[in-house]
Formats: sequence, structure tokens, C-alpha cells
Amino acid sequence: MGPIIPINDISTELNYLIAFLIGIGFGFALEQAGFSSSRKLAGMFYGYDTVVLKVFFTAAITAMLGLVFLNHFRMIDLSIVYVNEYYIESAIIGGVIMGVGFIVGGFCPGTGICAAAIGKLDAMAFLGGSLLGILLFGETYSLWEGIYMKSYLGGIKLSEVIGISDGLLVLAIIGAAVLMFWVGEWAEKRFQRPDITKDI
Amino acid sequence: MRSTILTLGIIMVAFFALLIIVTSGVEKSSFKHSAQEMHRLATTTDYVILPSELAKMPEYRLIDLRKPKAFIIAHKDGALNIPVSNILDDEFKMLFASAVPKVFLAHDPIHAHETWMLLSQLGYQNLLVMELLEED
Amino acid sequence: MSHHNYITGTTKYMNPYVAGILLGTVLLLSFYLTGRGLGASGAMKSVVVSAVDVVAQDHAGTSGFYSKYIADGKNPLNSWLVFQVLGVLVGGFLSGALAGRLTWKTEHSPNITSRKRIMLAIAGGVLFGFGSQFGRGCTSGAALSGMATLSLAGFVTMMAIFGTAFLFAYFFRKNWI
Amino acid sequence: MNTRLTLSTIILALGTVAAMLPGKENDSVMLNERQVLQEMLLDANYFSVDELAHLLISGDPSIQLIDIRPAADFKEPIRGAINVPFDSIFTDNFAYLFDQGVMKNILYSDDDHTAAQLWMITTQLGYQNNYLLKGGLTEWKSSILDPKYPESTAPKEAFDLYQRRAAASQYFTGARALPPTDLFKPLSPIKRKKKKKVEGGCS
Repeated sequence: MGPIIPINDISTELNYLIAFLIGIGFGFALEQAGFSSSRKLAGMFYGYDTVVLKVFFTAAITAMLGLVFLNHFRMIDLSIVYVNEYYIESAIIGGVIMGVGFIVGGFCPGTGICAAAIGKLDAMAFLGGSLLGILLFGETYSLWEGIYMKSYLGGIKLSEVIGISDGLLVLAIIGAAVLMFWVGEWAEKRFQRPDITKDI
Repeated sequence: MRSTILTLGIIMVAFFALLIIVTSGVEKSSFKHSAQEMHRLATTTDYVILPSELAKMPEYRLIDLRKPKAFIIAHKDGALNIPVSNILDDEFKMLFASAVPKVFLAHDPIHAHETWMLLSQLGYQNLLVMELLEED
Repeated sequence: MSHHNYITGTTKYMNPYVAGILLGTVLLLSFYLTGRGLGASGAMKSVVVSAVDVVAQDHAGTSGFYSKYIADGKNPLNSWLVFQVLGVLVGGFLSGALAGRLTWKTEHSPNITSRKRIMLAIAGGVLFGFGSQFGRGCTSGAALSGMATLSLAGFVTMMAIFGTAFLFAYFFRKNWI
Repeated sequence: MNTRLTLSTIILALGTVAAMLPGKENDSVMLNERQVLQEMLLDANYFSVDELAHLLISGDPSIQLIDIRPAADFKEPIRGAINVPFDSIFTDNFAYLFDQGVMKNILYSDDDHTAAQLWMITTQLGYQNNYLLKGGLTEWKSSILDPKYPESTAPKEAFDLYQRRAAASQYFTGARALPPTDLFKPLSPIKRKKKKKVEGGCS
């Protein structure tokens, strides 16, 4: 019965070891997908390389389907699994700032770490910048505290908000993703840039 | 690329197979009602009957929940002895599932009410509890 | 040749869909084992918090932001995400080594210089770091893991990140194309 | 067939299956019927009125008395009891009271009827540390507050028991008895150890 560690009160050391192993898998998958290249990541927004879209949605759907099925066969207790807490304002503002940061910097923290691991200097600069950004937020936290804590809605699920079952929502997302994959491959042909794709 | 897909496929199938093996050992509950439903059922159902009401019923089955030893010493006529510890035995499933009203004799009210809750939650119906004092 | 794969001799990445399934399986495994998803910015915050704690302990103890991570004398570096991110470093390195992608280089469009690229990367990092704290997680922690658990926060953050990036893509096209 | 089409077909098929699965609540920490039966048969889950009197007199800080009678009937409770009406256990969200790992909750009502029902519900939900007072308030009043002098033919044990009960009665009703409010303890919601929501996220 999952999640195994919180239910069975497994020791912290083993928990950290598992964290490390999961991290290895995470890093390996990101690097293999090509997320260690900022131009490949940015290609998503210009249509010449939609690998981000494909990997991101395939991964999310794999995990979603897995959770729905594991829950159905009572292998995981979804009521224990962490569901991100929703604060309307801070989620949107944070997302917008991250969006600008993404197109300017070309990485997100996870991919930046992965790219830094294989020696990309721009990724290391990006990570340094991220640390600065976090420090900046920490130092100016009192200015944002009001809006950061505003409109707390708890860990709610989209399926609860719309009022449909988890499975139906997953099917809808899969439908949207299949469409996006198709558009993505079409865009890759339409906005093809052999000079860039050869380079990376 | 095809070999990569094959390898990944094997890894994933093995992973799920492992999960199924690990979790198959867990006993599944066969409760029909959730805790909330049981709460509603318990607050809305009056399942306690008096001996006078029992006399008016055309058909019923008395079930004595005490230990066999106490049952042998003294028991009501026609009562069937099912100790609380044996209440989930397979041989009684047919009896509980039948439409005949089943009347638990509450020599020990706590166990009688608990038995009623347990069996009701498993979806059995027509369960009643008759409160008795030990002297009766 | 900077790109030389020691195994296959090519520079090909994994098929994105296969890589996605691999990533999704890792994510699912994380949920199954620990009940939580993946993340990256949380570990970086731990680094920042512990650095602030070393440099200015009083300041860290009184700040509303830092104090919750160092309360009761706990070490912010002693966290699940920090170990997970160490794993990401190792995993990324392993994959890069296997595929022959280990090189010191700065990737940028021919239209801009390396120096400009580094400056932009720092600027983007500052924004991303700031935003990840504001939004309670980055693309992996909030968007990917959030979406996998169907959480509303995950979808909203994902839409905000990618929507904004698409909107601003036009203004930064010179850096990438 | 290329990878996209293969993948699309597979995930659409799986998604359709997922959409058809009945949406049900997962109950992994809940007990199944056999485990509930085991708990029912465990004597340790029941307190007699004499044991309760002993615990109260010795001032055991780990017990929490919960009176589950309707709020309108909440009069003359056992000292220190708080009122959680049985009807409102789900509506008013008292779960934190029943689902915790520190205090021993002793449930009682007028008799065994509703208290046993509540105990069954909490037990089945997998909540721990809930106990049942045998005989309820009726038994408490007749045995502890107003003990009967045993007949002269009764065995010696009955007299010993009467002695103890008379002393307890003196303690709970006598002039030295403290006003009931003094023993009210502030309740802090304590999460049960086992089913702790995972802390996560990337923030």
C-alpha cells in the first residue's frame, strides 16, 4: 500500500537515499529528453522544436494515469499524497514571473540543474541567478506576504472544481494532449529550422 | 529506438507487476457502506425491539451472541448461538443474507450494537437487537 | 566534434515521447514511494536559507520567510528535495556522459554573444527564482507534479508559465533563433 | 506507425478506461471487517466505570472524556467531559478529536447504544485511541455516584468494591469536589502519526 514511506514510518536516512535515487532517474530522464539544451527548450515557443510540450505532457499523463489506476486498485492512498496548495493570486503572479524568466533565461530550475551537470555555462549562470532571485524574494518577503498568503483554497483538485470524476478529467487532458502533440509535430515541420536543430 | 521502447516497456511492466504482487497480500475490506453512510443509518434506524414487539412478529430468527458455555447453561428457545468472534464465518453468510428478521439477543448491549453496525455495514438487512437483562 | 556519443556515435536525444514516459514513471514512482512529486526550486531555497543563516543568523531568525525553515535549529539542507536535486545532478551527468554530451559550452543564438547570453541567463534566473517562490514551486514542483495530482494550483501555474512565455516569445526571438 | 500515433492510441485507450472507473474513495488506512471484529473482541478497548473513576481520581492527564449526547441533553456530565453530539460528528468536523495519537478518548452516552455506534465508526475509519465506557452515564450514576450497599450475604469482594465506590462517590459529589470547569483542558488538534498528509511541493 502506497505511499510507502509515510505510511510505514520509514527512517529519514532511507527516505533521503530514495530521494537521491529518484533524483537520478529524474535527471537522467530530463537529460535524455534534451532538456539540458536551452535552445531546444526555447524551441517550444518558436515552434521549431516542441520537445518540451511532448515530454511534459507525456510525463504528466503517465503519472496521472498511473495515480488513477493505482488508486483504483487500492495501491496508493491519494488522500495522503501531497496536492499542491492553491493560492489564486500567488499562483498566477508567480507563474507569470516564471514565464518571463523562462523565455529570458531559457531554463527552469530542474532543467538548469541538469544542464549544469553536463557543463553548460549558461545553465550555471541561470542557477546563480535563481539563487539571487530567491534571496531577493526572501529579503522583500514582508512586501509580498499579504498577497502571498491571500485567497487560500487548500489543496483542491481541478476535478473537484469542475465537478467531474478524476478519470474523466484525465481523459479530457489526454484528448487535449493528443491534439497538442499533433499540432506540435505540424509546427515542427512548418517552422523547421535545420540550422538550429542540427546545431543542438 | 525500437529497442529503447522495448526495454522501457519491459521495465514498466515489471514495475507494475511488482506493485501488484506487493499489494495483493493486503486484505481488502468488503464493507458496502462508508463511515458517513453508517452514521446516517445509525442515527435514522431504530433497530431495537422489545420482547412484546417480538411476540407480534410472524417470523424471526433469534441469535444469541454469548460464548457457547453461557449459551449451554441457559438460552431462549429456538435461539441460535453465534459467538461474536464467529460472526463473520462463512457458514452464517446465508443466514444473514436471508430476508428473515434476525434478532440479536443483547445480553451484552455493547457487543449487540457493534454486531449490528458491523453486519449492517457489510450490507445485510433486517437486523434487529433485543435488549435483555442477564436474568431474563 | 563537440557532440560525440561514445555509444552510438550520434548526437540523438531519446525519443521525446519515450523520455516523457520515463519521466512520468519516475514521477509516479516518487508519488508511490514518498507521496510527493518532484521538485527543484525548493532545494535551491534551502541553499539560500542556509547561506543567509550562516551570514546573518539574527536576520534569518526574525524574517518571516527564512525563519520557518530554520525553526527549532533544523538544518534547511537536510531536506528531501536537496537530496533529490543531488540525484538530478548525478543523473544528468550520467546521461550526458553516456550520450557524449559532456562539454563546457555556452549555448546561444549566433545573433548574440556568449556574454549577452550569460547576462540573460542570470536575469532569467533571477526572475525564475523569484517567481518560483511566489508561485510555491517551479515547473517541476508546481506545474508537472501539480498536474499529475490534478491539483488546480498545478494547472493554473502551468498555464501562467507557458502562456506568458508564449506571449513574450516574440520580443526575445533574437536570443533563440 | 510512428511513436506519436502509438502513444496517442495507448493513452486514449487507457484514459477511456480511467474515465469509466467508478470514482471511489480510497480507504487504505481504514480497517476491514475482520480487523474491526478483532478490535471489538479486545477487552482493552472498553473501560468500566470503576476503571474510569480510578483514572479520574488519580488525575491521569491522558484521558479525554467525550459525551456524545445531543447538546440539549448535555447536563451533569462526568467531570471534565466535553460534548460532541453524535449527530454532528461529520458535519461539525470533529475528526481531529477522534483522529489523534495522544489522548485516550473515552466515549459515553446515556447507555451503550449510540456510544457503541460511534466507537464502531471511529474504529472502522482507522482512528486510534478511542475507548468505550461500559454502561454509559446510567451505569456511572448508579455504580459510582450512588453505590448501593451490598446485601449482608454478599461476598467480601462486593464490600471492598462498595468501599471504593463510596469513596469515589464522595470524591465526585462531595463538598471537596472541584467545580467541573476546572478540569477542562484546552484541546489542541493533534494529527495522528500514521495518516499524516505528506508535506511536499517545491516552494
